Amino acid sequence: MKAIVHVGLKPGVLDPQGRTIAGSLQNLGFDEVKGARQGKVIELDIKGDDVEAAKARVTEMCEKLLANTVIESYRIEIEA
Amino acid sequence: MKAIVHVGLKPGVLDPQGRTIAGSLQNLGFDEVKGARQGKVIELDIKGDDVEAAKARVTEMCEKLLANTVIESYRIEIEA
Amino acid sequence: MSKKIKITPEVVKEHGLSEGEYEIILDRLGREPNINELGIFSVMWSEHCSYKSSRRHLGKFLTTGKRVIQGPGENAGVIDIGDNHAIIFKMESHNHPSYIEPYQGAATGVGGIMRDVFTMGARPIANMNALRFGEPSHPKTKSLVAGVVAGIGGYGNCVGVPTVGGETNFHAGYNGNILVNAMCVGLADQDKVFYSAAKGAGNPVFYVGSKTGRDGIHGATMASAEFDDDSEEKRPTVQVGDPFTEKLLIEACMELMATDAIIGIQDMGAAGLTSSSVEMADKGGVGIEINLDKVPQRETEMTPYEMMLSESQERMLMVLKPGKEQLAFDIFNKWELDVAQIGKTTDTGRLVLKHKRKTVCDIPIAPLGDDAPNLDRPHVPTPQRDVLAASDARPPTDYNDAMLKIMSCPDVASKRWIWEQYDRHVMADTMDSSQSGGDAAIVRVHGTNKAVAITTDCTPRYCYADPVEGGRQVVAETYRNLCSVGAEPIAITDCLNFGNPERPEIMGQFVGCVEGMNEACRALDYPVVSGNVSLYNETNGVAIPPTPAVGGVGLIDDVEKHATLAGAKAGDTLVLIGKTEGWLGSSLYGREVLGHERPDVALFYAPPPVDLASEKAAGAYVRRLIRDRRVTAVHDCSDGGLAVSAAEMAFSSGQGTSLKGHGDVPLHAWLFGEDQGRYLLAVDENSVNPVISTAQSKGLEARIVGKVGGDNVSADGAYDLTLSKLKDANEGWLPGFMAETA
Amino acid sequence: MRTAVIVFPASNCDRDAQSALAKITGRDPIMVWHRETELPDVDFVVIPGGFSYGDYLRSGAIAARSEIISDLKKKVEKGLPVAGFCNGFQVLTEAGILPGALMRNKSLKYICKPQPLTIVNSKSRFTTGYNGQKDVTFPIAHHDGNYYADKKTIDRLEKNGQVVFRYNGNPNGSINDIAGITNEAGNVLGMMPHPERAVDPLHGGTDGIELFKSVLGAL
Ligand SMILES: Nc1ncnc2c1ncn2[C@@H]1O[C@H](COP(=O)(O)OP(=O)(O)O)[C@@H](O)[C@H]1O
Ligand SMILES: [Mg+2]
Repeated sequence: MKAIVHVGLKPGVLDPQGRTIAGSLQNLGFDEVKGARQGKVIELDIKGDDVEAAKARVTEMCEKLLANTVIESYRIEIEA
Repeated sequence: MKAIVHVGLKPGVLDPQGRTIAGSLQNLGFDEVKGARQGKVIELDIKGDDVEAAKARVTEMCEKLLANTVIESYRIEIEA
Repeated sequence: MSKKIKITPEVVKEHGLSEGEYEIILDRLGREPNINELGIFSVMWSEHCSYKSSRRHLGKFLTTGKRVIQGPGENAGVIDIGDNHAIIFKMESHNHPSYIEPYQGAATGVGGIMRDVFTMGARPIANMNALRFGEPSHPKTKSLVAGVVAGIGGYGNCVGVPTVGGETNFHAGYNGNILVNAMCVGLADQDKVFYSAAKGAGNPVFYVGSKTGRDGIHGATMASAEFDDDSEEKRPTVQVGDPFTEKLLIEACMELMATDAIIGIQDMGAAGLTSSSVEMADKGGVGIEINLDKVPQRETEMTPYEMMLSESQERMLMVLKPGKEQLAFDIFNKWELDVAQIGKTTDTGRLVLKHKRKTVCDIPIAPLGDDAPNLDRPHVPTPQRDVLAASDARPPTDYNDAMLKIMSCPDVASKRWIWEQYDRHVMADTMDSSQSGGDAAIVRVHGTNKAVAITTDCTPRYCYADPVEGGRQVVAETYRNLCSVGAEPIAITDCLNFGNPERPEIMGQFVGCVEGMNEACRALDYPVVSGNVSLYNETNGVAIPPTPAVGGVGLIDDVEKHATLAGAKAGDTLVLIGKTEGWLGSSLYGREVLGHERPDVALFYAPPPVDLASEKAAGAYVRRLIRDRRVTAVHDCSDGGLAVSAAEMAFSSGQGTSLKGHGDVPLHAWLFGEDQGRYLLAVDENSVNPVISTAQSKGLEARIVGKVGGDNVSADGAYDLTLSKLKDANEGWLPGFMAETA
Repeated sequence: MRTAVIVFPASNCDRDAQSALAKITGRDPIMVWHRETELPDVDFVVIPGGFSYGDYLRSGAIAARSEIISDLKKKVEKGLPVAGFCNGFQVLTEAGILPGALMRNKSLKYICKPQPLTIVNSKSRFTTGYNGQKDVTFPIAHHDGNYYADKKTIDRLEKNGQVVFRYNGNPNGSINDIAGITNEAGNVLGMMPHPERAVDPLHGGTDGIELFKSVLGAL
């Protein structure tokens, strides 16, 4: 099974990377860019085939390690 | 409009971050984890509403800046 | 938000204001404050901004001296190092944020202290960090270490300022409340030092740097309130640091400072726009009017309350000379930073805020400072501890084991794992850093032959056992560390970390430490020029050990003439300056080998006394020896005594050391006793006699205690270990700990 | 001898490079701000280390897209000697002037220490001055120094003698312990270690001096 975890900064948290990327795209002539945010995706290969169980476990992984819940939020997708 | 750019390492390129994440998860007792890969997502706010045009421009952004095609591949989603 | 919130007693209480304090506000305003005004009073009168528990005690410090240009009261202290050069420095805590989010908490701590320094016109040239973590076995310790260290490196490395040294302790007393103290040292021209006073009415007020978001609102009050287990759940928004913007801000400010445009400048630290605008106006004796619609904002719909209390990072406030507006716009635009003229100074003495064409705050500025509470909190002294006679402390059953244990205990073990994550060399002037295990870092004044030496120290277990003696010792140890590298000690900064001052025994620790520190400063002619107080460092009623961290700065006139530990050569004689009685009370030997601090034992003895007069004489003598190139290596004796000192000299020089000659002092006490005021010197054979006789002629004790050379670290009749085995034990602990899986 | 250092926002080893070049040539290098469109007429260009644009997105990525780099590319083709240290190496790979990429260190940690290196190619125009000396120590200080290129590229680099420096004790996971490479023509050097921090006995040693003397002397 594959679990895809999307981790992004919570709304309102400063995203210096996103801001710098947007600025750089504008400098390169992409004037249509109004803003950018950067997040990460972690793709996990997981043994087993119980989607619900996997979801619960991956949630635990997010809380324990994958996301820094003080400033980040996460979203999990499971691909069976 | 929103463009979501997924950037990941090409297959075959060693991913030190992914490997460490998998190792740490296993150490934390998540034995079901067989492997992990880390990629990034860049979300762009874009002026205009022509999806096709946007796709072409965002592709150009990827080639010019957002991805390093020596090691990375990318995928673009446009949300109108 | 502004009008609708009713100011109930609950709202007042939530803002951390007492009934009495609120009465004063009502009196000074002659009416009820609105929520913005209440918020402003609340942060200005918080412990963090007003120093209400500590102010009267700090006022006793020696703060002047022949090299002091600016003492406490500005963003950082300024000292004169000659040739129109000034060194500007300060230390500050970021304890609570680092416990909640170690990476960002530590990173923004580094960013904040650098702003305090460059806001005064100094280019930061060195950073230091003093860290205290819980015991290694505590489940949070490892991730806190990893996060804090990565955060300090992540910020400092990116800005391109070398992190040249620091200290790291582990103790159960910090399990629920780690300490992250960061120090920054900057270099300026004396005629280009900038202050925060906003003198003169009608001058433009400029905002530069990052946009304002809703970051860390109430951060200042958070840093002033005790933790409970809930704080982790509440998860106040921690700020994210942006070192890239900080770097641009430094360069842009330096560029503007090279012109004559600036009247006053201040970074926006705790309590952001509020404290910066109020302090600048207050110092300048003017009023200030701000149009909040002009404040660059990252979020939509921000209220005046949020804008005034936001602690978004990487922002500065400045008052310019009229007519210089365009110049400022041009420079900050060039560096792609946000810049806005948000208001002007006035002659009303009031802080007036406009938002969407309405006046949302109109209060007199003077009471914010003048009427800030200045408490005389009850304090009781720490009870005197018994003195532990050397003969009452047992020798180790096995000296080799004892030595290995001490050299690998968390406080003594090498911190390489930490400092290898810091860029120590950027800017081309680091002459010595953590890398050599030296007593103080040495950073050259760019383009000259002069250098500054920098150290941070504190021995919390001494301060716990006896705050006054501990306070003396902290200052004396920094003095000694500076002398050890050949620097003339000039001045200190401090970061006073304590528990809840509302408890008389904690307040007693604070008062005691300050008293001891002050005594040492006066005796050593070594003033305090800046500092920071961090109180309420406790969790569930358990306070941290009293931790008055001190950062000392000294001057080396000729950088060719400095000493390190590394210079010891085979065949050198080891000479010990200072008197050895074998003081084992509050020693590492007591803690690590005899288990004194174990909860079931809980024995606390008086710490070693500091003789300030001989401290001064010994320091002067050692400096002279270094200047005259009479010594090849110098190391002071601190934690773990002579044995640890000699071992560390061996590690750094790659030469074995052997100790011998304990005389009347019991062997174990001679080796591990922590008598103060001592220096271990490696001296070329031909210089031994003059070095000893001159010392004696100055009334200093000086004895031959051993030799340099060979492959072993040994002490006659005690331990004998190969250098490599001992070094592995010393180097191995931290990486081993960090690699262990949970 | 005229030299230049290209400065990007947060190129923070610009002063390191400036001091080293001034010391070796006896003349201050020209500091070129990234917004300039043309390089001055100089004999040697250094792209310094640091964290251009905060290392945001990827180290060196944003700097590599600046106009001054377009001009640099043209002059590189004409044979201008260029060296990129640390972030400068990252910029050169991101700009496609040198092959491969620099990824996060295998330990995921930033690492700063004196690093022993082996000079693999003593005949490059950056190493002739070492007169066959093989071992040198330069400071390293980086987070993203893990050199990667596909197998074909690596084979080609090795075959052409483009691998100039190898780590003696791999600190970051680089393929084949590669620490520094040149382009095919040999006029562009990229390396993670900092020779510019090894030109002063009181600072980081003096092993870097010959590197500068080699490239400047060959002119
Ligand atoms: N957090 C840290 N950051 C940088 N260097 C550190 C840190 N902790 C310890 N060190 C370095 O390790 C060495 C030994 O530290 P310490 O035992 O506290 O020295 P001393 O007792 O002589 O002041 C010093 O060179 C110091 O700078
Ligand atoms: Mg010391």
